[in-house]
Amino acid sequence: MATSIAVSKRPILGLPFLLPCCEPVTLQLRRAQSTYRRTKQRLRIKPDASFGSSTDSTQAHIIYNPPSSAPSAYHTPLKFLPPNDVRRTLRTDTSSSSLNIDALPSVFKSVPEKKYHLTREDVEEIRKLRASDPLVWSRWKLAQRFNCSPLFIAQACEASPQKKEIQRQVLEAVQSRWGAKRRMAREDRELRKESWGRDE
Amino acid sequence: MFSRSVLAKAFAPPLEQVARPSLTATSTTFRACLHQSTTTTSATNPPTEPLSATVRAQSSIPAVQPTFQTSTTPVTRADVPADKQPIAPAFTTPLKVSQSLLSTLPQLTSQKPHYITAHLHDRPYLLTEGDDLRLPFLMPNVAPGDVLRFNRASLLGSRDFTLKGSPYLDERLFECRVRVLGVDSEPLRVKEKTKRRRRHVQQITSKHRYTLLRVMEVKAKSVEELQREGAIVEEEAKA
Amino acid sequence: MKRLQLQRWSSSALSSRVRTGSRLHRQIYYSGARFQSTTSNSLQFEDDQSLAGQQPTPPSTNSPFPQFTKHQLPSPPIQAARESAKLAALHARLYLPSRLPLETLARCLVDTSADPNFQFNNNSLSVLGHDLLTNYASEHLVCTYPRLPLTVIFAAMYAYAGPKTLHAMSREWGVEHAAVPGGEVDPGLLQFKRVAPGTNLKEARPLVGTTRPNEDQTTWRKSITSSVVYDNVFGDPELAAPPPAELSDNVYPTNDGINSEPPVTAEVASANFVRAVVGAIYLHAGRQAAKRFFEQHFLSRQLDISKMFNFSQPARDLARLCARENYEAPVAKIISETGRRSRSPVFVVGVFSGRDKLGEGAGASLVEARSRAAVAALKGWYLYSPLEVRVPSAMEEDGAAPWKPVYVDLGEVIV
Amino acid sequence: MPVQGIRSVTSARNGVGAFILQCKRLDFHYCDWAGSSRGMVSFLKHQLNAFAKQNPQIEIRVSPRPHKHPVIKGHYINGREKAVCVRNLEPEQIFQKVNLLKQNSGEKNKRTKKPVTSINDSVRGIWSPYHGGLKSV
Repeated sequence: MATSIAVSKRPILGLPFLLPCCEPVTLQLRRAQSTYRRTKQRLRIKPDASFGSSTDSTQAHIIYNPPSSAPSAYHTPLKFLPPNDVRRTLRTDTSSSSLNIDALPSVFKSVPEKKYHLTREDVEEIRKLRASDPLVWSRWKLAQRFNCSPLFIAQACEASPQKKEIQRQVLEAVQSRWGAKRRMAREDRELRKESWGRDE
Repeated sequence: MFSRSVLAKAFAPPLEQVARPSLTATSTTFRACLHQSTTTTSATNPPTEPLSATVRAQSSIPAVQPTFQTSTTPVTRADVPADKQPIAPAFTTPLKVSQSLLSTLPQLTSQKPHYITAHLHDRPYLLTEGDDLRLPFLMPNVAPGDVLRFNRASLLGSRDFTLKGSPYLDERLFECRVRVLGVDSEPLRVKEKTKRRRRHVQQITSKHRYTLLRVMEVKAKSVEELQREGAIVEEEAKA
Repeated sequence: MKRLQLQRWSSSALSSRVRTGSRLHRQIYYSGARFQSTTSNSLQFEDDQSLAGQQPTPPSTNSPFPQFTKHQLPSPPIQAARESAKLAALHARLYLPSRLPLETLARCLVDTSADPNFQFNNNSLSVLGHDLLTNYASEHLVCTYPRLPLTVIFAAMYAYAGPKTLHAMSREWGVEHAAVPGGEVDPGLLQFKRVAPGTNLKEARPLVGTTRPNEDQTTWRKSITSSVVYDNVFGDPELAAPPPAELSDNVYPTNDGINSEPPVTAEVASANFVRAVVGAIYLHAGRQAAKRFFEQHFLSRQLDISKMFNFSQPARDLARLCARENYEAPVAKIISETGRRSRSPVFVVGVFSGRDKLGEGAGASLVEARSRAAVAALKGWYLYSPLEVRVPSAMEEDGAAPWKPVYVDLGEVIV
Repeated sequence: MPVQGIRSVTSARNGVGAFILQCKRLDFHYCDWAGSSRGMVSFLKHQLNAFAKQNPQIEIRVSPRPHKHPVIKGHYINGREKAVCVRNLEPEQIFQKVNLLKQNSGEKNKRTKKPVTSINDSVRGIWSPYHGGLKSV
C-alpha cells in the first residue's frame, strides 16, 4: 500500500506496467453508485420480456417462454417421438421452429455427391493393383485413378502386411522426432476427442 | 402458510399397515392433511361442498385408533394423537379454471421436470424434486419425518412453460410436499459491541437453529385430475 | 393372477433354526482366534454393560443337544436377537414391518464368510433379494426408457442395484461392522470375515467357471447380446451355479471345523445384507411391501441417465439410425458461431433431418460441434420416455386397472 | 461397439422416499455421587424410558462415569458424534438437549447463505449467449 501511494505521485500513464493492478479499482468505482439506493436500483433487473408482466391477468395462466439455454437431452425431438405419443400433437402448435433452416450454412464446404459408378470388375482391378505394388499404388493414387474416395479404396481392399510394416516404421520415425510438448499435446487432443462422445 | 400432512399414502407408514393385519381396517382412512393452526377449519364437520380435494376430504374424520396407542415397537409417525390429527382444508367454492388454462395445461404437465416457486412467510424458494431446503428459521411443532405440504406458490414451471399465479396459484392446482429432516444450527456468532468512552467490549453471542426440509414431490395436476376433483371450467369473461 | 404359495418354496429359507448336535460338534474345533475375538470388540463390551440380559444362558439339562457357549458359535445365537438394542434400533429405523421378526433381521446380518451354514447365514435371503431388486429395477428402467441401449441398461442397473450402491445404502442405514464375527458379538452388527489388509483385490485373475462357453478364449469377440444370456444383470461375467444336487448336500461344510469360506470385502458383505433385507421383507410381509421398500429406498435415489452414455462414433450412429427409421439423412448446419479467426472460437452446430432439428451442440471446432450435436441427437432418441409409465408388477396389486401394452422399441442402433 | 455405458452410483436423497433419522445412538454418561449429575439421574430414572419408547430407531446406552460431569453423546449415521455436557441441568433442560441431539443431522455446523441446495440439473438450463433470441447480423 505504501509503495502505491509513493508511486501515485508520478504520472501513472508513464508507467504502463502499473496499469493492470489499478484496473480492478477503477472498475469497482464505476460500478458503485454514490448511494446504496441507486446501486440497488441499477441492480434491479426487470424480468425478461417473454416472462410477461404480472399485472396483465387476474387469473392463473400459462405462458410459453422457452429458455435461452442449450436443449436438454431428456426432451425428445419431435421427429423421434413415436406416432401415438400425445406430445406430438401438443408440441406442433407451439414450437414452430423460428430458424430458417435452408438459409443456414452447412458445416462442410461442399458435400460430394455419391456416384456409385464402379463395377465389380473395377473393384477386382483395384485389389489386383494394390496387391501388385503397394508402394506405388497407394490409396490416394488409386482413388485418383478410379475417381472415387480413398475411403472406398480402404473398404475395397486391405494393404499387405509388408506395406503396413513400412507405414508403421515411417510413423515411428516421425514420432521419434517429437518432443515432450508435442507428444503431450497430441495425447491431450486425443483425450479431448474422446470426451466429445461422453458429452463432457 | 403451509399445510402439514403427517401421513400420506405412499410413505413409510403403509409398511406398518401391511405389518399389522388387524389394524388395516382402521388405518385405511388416510390421515393426510393438516393445516397449521392459523387456518380455522374445524375437523369435525366435513364440508359438504364438492371438494376439489376429495382424497384429502376423507381425512377430516378423526381416525379412531386406540390400538395404535398401545403398540410398542416400532412407533412410527402413524402414532399421532387424535387431537393432533391433520385437518383437511375446507374450500367453500370449487376450483375455477379458465378455458385457456385448461387447453395449455397438458403441455405443462407433459414436460417432465418441474420447478416451483413456493412461498413461505412471503419468501420465495425455487424448488425442484429432491432439493434440500434450509429454512431461515426454526419451524415450530414439527418433528423429523413429518411431511408438510406447501400450498402457496407463485410459479410452477417446466422448461418451456410457466404457470403463473396472480399473485399466487390456487393450492388445488399443484402438489408440493416436503419432509422435515431435522434441525440444523449455525456456528456460534460473536458480535463485539462497544460504547463510547467505555473501555469494555461487550461480546454478544447468538446461535440460531434452522429447520431442514427435503422436497419430496413437485407435481402439476393434470386436467383429468382437476376434473376428477370437481374443478369448474370458467369461460373467459374478457375474451 | 394366482398368488404364489410362499410357504411351500420358502420353507428352506424360513426353516426353524435348530442347531443339530452333529453341526455343533464340529464347532468345537474352531480355532482359538474366535475365543480371543472379544478383545477386539471393545465397543461390544461397553454395550453389554448397558444391556442386562447378555449373560450366556445357563445350560439346561433336559436339552437333547449338548450346549455350547456363545464363544464357540460362528454367529450369534437366535436368542441374542431379542436382546440387542442395535438390532431393534435398525429394525425401527428402516420402518421394517413388524411381521419381520428381529431374528430374521439378525440372520440378514450374518454373511456367508462368517457362518458357512446356509441355515444361519443370509445367503438364501440375499439370493432372493437380489432377484427381486434386479427384477424391479430392470422393469422400471425398461418401461421408463424403452429405447436405452443394452450397455447403458447394464450401467443403470449397476447404479440402482449394484454392490457399490448397496454398500452406500447400508452405510446410510447406519449398519456397523463387527471386527470379527463370532457368537458373542452383538447381532446388530454386520458379521463377515474381513479380507486381510494389504490384499491386492485389483489383480486381474481370469474368472474361471463362468456360464459362458469358450471362456478361455480371451481374444474372441464378446458381443453385447451374448452377455444377456451368459452374464449377470450388470453385464459382468457370472460364475456358474453348482448343480442343484450338490447344493442340497452342501448345507453343512464338508471339511470339519475349519471355516473354509474365503474372506470378503465390506462392500460385498453389506451388499449381501441389503439384498437379504429385501428378501426377508418379501418372505415375511409379502410382495407389496417388498415393492414399496424398493420404491422408497432404491428408486428415490437420484441418477442422471443422460451422463451414462459414451459414444465412439456418434455421427455414424446417427446416420445409421436415420436410415433405419426412414428419416432423411442427417445434415449438420451451423446455427451460430463466434470468433472463427480467434484463439477460442465457438460454433453451435445443429443436426437436421429434413426440416426437423434432431440435436445441437457447441464446440471449439466445427468437427467437435458436429460430433456433440450428433451425441445430443442420439441421446434424444435413446432417452425417450413415455408419459404414463406403468410397470408390469403394478398388475400384482388388487384391483389394478387392465394392462395396456407399454412401448417397446426396435432396439439400439447396430453399426 | 457403438455406445458404451459409464458406470456410476445413485446418490442418496434421504426423505424423498424413505426417511432415516440421522441420529443412530445416544450415550448417557452420569455419576452416582456427584451433585452435577442430579438432574441427569432423575432424567434417566423417570423420562428416559418414555423417550426410548417414542424413538425406537435410536439405540440408547447408559453408563456411569464416576467423578465426571454428566454428558450426552449423539452418534450419527455419517460417523460424526456430538457431545453435550449437561452438568447441573434440570431434567426438562436435559430433555431439550436430548431432543436437540436427536433432531440434528450430524453435520458440522456451517453458515450457509443460500436456503436451497440441489443436486438436480437446472430445469430451464444454464443461460448461454448462443441460444434463444438470436439476432441476425
